[in-house]
Amino acid sequence: MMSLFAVLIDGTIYASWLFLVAAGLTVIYGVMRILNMAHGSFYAIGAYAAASLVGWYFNNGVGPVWAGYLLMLGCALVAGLIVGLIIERGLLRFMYGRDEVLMVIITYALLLILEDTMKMIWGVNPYFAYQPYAEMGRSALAGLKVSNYDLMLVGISLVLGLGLWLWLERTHQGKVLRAVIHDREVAMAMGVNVRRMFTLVFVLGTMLGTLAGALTAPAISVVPGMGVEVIVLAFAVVVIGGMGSIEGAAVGALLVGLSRAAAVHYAPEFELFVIYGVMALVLAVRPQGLFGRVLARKI
Amino acid sequence: MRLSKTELILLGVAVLLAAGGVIAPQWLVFLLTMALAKAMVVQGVVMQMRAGLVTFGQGLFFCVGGYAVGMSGHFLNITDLALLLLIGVGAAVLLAMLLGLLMTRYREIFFAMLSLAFSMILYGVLVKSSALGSTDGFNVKAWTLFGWTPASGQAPLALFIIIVACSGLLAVLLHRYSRSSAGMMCEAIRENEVRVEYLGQSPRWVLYMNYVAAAAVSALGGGFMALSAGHIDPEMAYWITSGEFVFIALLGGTAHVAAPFIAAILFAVVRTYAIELVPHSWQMILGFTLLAIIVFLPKGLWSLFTGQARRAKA
Amino acid sequence: MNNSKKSMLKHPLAFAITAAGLALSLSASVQAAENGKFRIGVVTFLSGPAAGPFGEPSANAAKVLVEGLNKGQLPAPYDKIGINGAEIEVVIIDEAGGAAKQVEEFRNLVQRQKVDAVVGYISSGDCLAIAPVAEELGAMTVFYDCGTSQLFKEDKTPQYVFRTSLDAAVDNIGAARYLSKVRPDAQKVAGIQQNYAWGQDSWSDFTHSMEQLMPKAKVVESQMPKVFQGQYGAEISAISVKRPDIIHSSFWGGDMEALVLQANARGLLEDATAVLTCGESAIDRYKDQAPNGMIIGGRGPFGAFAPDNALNRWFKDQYQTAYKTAPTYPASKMAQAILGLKHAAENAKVEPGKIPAPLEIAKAFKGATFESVSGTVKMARADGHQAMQGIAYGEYQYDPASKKGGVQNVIAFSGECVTPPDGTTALDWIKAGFPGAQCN
Amino acid sequence: MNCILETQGLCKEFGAVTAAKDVNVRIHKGEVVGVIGSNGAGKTTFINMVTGYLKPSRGEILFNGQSIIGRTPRAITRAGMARSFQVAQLFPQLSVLDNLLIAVSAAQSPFPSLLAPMRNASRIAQADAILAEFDISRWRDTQVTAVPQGVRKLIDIAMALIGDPQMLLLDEPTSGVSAEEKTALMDTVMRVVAQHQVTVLFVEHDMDVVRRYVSRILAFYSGEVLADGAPEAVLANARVQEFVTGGPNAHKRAAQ
Repeated sequence: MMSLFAVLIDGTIYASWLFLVAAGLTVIYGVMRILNMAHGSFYAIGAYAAASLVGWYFNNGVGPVWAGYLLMLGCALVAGLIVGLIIERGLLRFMYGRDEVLMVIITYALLLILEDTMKMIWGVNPYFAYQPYAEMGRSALAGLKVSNYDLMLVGISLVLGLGLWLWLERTHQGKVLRAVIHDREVAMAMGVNVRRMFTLVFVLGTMLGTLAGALTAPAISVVPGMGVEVIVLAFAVVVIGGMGSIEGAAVGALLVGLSRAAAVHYAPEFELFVIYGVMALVLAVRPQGLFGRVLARKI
Repeated sequence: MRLSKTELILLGVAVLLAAGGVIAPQWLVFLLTMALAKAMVVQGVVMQMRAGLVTFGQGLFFCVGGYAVGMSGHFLNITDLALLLLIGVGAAVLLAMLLGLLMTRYREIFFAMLSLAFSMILYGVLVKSSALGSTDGFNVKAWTLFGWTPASGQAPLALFIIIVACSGLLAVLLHRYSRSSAGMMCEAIRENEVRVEYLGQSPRWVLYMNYVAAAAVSALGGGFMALSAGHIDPEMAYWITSGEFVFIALLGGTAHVAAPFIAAILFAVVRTYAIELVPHSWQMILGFTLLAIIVFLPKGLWSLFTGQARRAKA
Repeated sequence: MNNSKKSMLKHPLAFAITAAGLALSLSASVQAAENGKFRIGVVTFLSGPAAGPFGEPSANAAKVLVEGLNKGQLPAPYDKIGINGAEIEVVIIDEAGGAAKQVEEFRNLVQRQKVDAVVGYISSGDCLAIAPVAEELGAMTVFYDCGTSQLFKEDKTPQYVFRTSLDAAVDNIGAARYLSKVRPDAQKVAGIQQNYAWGQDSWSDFTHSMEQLMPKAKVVESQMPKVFQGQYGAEISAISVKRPDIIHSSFWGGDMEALVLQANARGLLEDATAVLTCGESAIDRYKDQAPNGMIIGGRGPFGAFAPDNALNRWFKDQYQTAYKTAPTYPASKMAQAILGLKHAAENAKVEPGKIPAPLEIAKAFKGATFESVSGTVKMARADGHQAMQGIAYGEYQYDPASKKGGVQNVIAFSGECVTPPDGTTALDWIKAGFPGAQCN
Repeated sequence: MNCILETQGLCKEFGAVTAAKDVNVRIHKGEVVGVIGSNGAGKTTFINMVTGYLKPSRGEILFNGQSIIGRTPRAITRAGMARSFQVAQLFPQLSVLDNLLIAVSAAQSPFPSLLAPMRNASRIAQADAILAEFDISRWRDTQVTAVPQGVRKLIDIAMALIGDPQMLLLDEPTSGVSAEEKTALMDTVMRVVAQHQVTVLFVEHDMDVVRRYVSRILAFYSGEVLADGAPEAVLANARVQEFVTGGPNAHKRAAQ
């Protein structure tokens, strides 16, 4: 009973983290049809930016604790804004209209470049910025000790997911975006500035990636290569949910999170396969993912 | 069998290369052996690229080929090179025949992702197998050929000559394949799958054959890699390894059967010097090279030779 | 399309061959000059997650040490300039990319760069793959960190391959012995390991040792998350609900630091004592995020466990000056490997200033006893090719005033106490109840 | 029995939209049937169902007396029913000759050879022959992307004809072609088709074109067959004039 409860809690926490990581990936794919391999690097950049700045802030006792949290979020968003703009304006906009798979390879090249760029900026030594994680303390939920920071992640993830969904479904800009998703040519003909939409969405996706990294940074040690580890996981979540779908990413994250937690508690030896197993299973039954749409070709 | 001019040139190059191996320094012989083994896997990637499918999981068959060779030596005490390679290819073909039933249902990004998933599942299984050394892998036993055991120190050169011979033969076969009905049908599927269906041809059947053939070729590369490096580990199935194969495939382009070989050799040379000269940022160099190729030489290095780059721009 | 293009089109292969030939001749022409220096190829992780905790300290140690050696600044018996009077030149290579690539790079080092010796390798897979190649090429090779027990089981009659680091089984035998002294009444043991060869072997060695040394303790939970996962929420819960007294982990690098942070924040490390076999490598970074009393090891008498001798003082001092931080165990181990090499080369009985041949170095290295930053090292196992040293464990202690972490309650076990004798595998030796072990 | 294609109660719904409603059609051997109807009337859906691209919601399709429901397009093609497309479906990066050679090869065997070259003398002769028939031999070695729209439509039809089908469905053979070229193009198509003795059903918007070649007209409106019969009778039908042709002279007014 206890472990079933623990599975639910652990699964939810892990799922909310997965959703944070996958949200940016799925937003970018949904609108721009770019499966961004460099998304993991955005995550790492966010983590590095937060860890180095927050670490400096607390180690030198610069200011109050709450400001440290703001600093953490702020620097992630700024890093995302800068990186997203540079990449979209400086590289991707020259590539639009190319084959989807070629775009994957372009972002793979980006990944290689960003990995070494990060190494140049931050070196290979681990960064530690545990204060935001440690400061929040812990709660006991039915005898299970849970970090408050992790619970906060669940909240942030919910708010972000809901916000994204509302933005897409309820605002004018969201409607325009959906028009772009539905039919790029028609949207363009209707006077939508698709290029500007692309810039907006790419920067937003990048910022989601860096935000996920920044929020994770306090709980881990930020090391080179962390982005590469994350990207395949995020892919799996997005593919399971249906590429380009926010609801899909949320459901995919929950599915993966809960199955993984269940495996950890009941059958640790299968933990390594759970994610790919779920992915292969979902794809075999629903090739387009749980919330993916099938686009029949007109002839 | 009558050979065309291109095929004669391909075989001629192979003979020259093998002869060159005798006078070349040993490290270069080894580097070329590894590059040719990789080139075979890249051939598998290119075969599928010609059909419009990009695989981020060709490492799967590379790994299966390598492990089948290693395990046959380790557990069955088979040392004969030809038999080992045959087992490796056979294992990959069996697996591909099974997976192909599922894989041929998918296109584009879904194919890429699913191929990646299968490759990562194998990686996971191998990491779990402590009998196979988990992530450490295990050493592959020394090989013999039809009863002949190469003397100590001779094995690398002998293996080089064998792999060059196999590459030459493979190049001729793949050259023929690319011009055969099946090969052209792959291009037709890439261009317009619906039309192929309406010509009375099953695209899935063509892709299935192509998938299995590509797996066989890649497994051969994996087998050679195991024999030349003398060691195998699950890294062979890791997605980064597969990404490297896609990289080399793009570097060479799909226009000619020789392109992957040249690209693989070039890649090996560039990388070994990049690692030596800029050990901290060789990945970045690879990344920029890849971008430059996509932007300036979308059809790969081969277009430099044929002038297609300019035609593509005009 | 003009004519010249058309003629190119006709013979693309000819051009391809020319280009390939050009590339090859270029690469062949670049050869290392024989410059009378003692060239050492140093291979360690410069990229990837192992670079920070292991690779960089190791590479830094090599640089500091070689600089000191070339200036003849080291205390005796290493006060001779360079190696045997010849200046040392270092070629550093990234260990990332898998064993097959490392075999290729190793051949490049030996045959193209003409190094006189190779010192390196953290990954056990790399060591296993390199050993037969080193023997085949007759290249003097010193493994400085990898811990696989398989190494000299595969390479049965080693000639050119030496290992100055300890078998990983030693870490876990040592950990069990330490526990049996400081926590003899512990009942419930849990483990969390990275799911790959290192973690799997460590856990097997540890649990079998515990069966022998603390038969009353029972394993209540074993977790094997993916390496570099970073998030251990579910694993920590799964261990928590079993309420263990001891948590053993062979985690290293960022994974270990993340585990300590997360487990500590969730109170797990207050209820149970963690035993981290690689814990020393982050001793400067835990600060107050690790509980006092957490048991840490340094994979031998290295880093914080290194003895206070002249050599170690010099090394710590130089390292601290150059890199503003104390050397952790990977750094000490790199220094030990290079010192061992120097010792052997200078005892190979060739004229001063001359570089001895690999076979001569190997003969002198075999069974040698040399001084190192970690005290005296005996090449006493695997027919004189494997170092035997003791191991030490201690409890982490944070000093809030100086904001520095240290170790307390250090207990050292002699090499004879924790090292299996030749001719038996570590696991068999453990299962047999450590026959012939001489403990202090 | 000379009925080659028969549909019985064919229905197709896409969600709430009805694209075919109780379509009953009998086509006889040797007929040239024109299908007319405004956009969205269900003409292409009809062809897509008959050729196996879409599965009907209900109903039966008989080809030469045999049900072909649930068969794949390739099986139906192999059974002898070929089609062309509204937008020419070619292999754009390949040459015109290679496009046709692929069609020849596909027609010969469902299991393409792995090593024998596709370009052999007999296949090339066959491809050249059909190119000559359509009078487009001069485009033989050009890449499809460089070929004008009208020629592409002809290649599209040529590829369908290469397998010697018994029946040919042409989906708007003149769409995308300028008004002046339409007649010339249709003349060519119908001349070749006549030589091959194929039953033809074609979808067309231009009533002049339809009137000129067909022996019978099917008029579709909102998924239903509004009228079926001799051209004059169908075009004179009041409902056809109201819903399809938009009055007796509508097409002429539109042209002006």
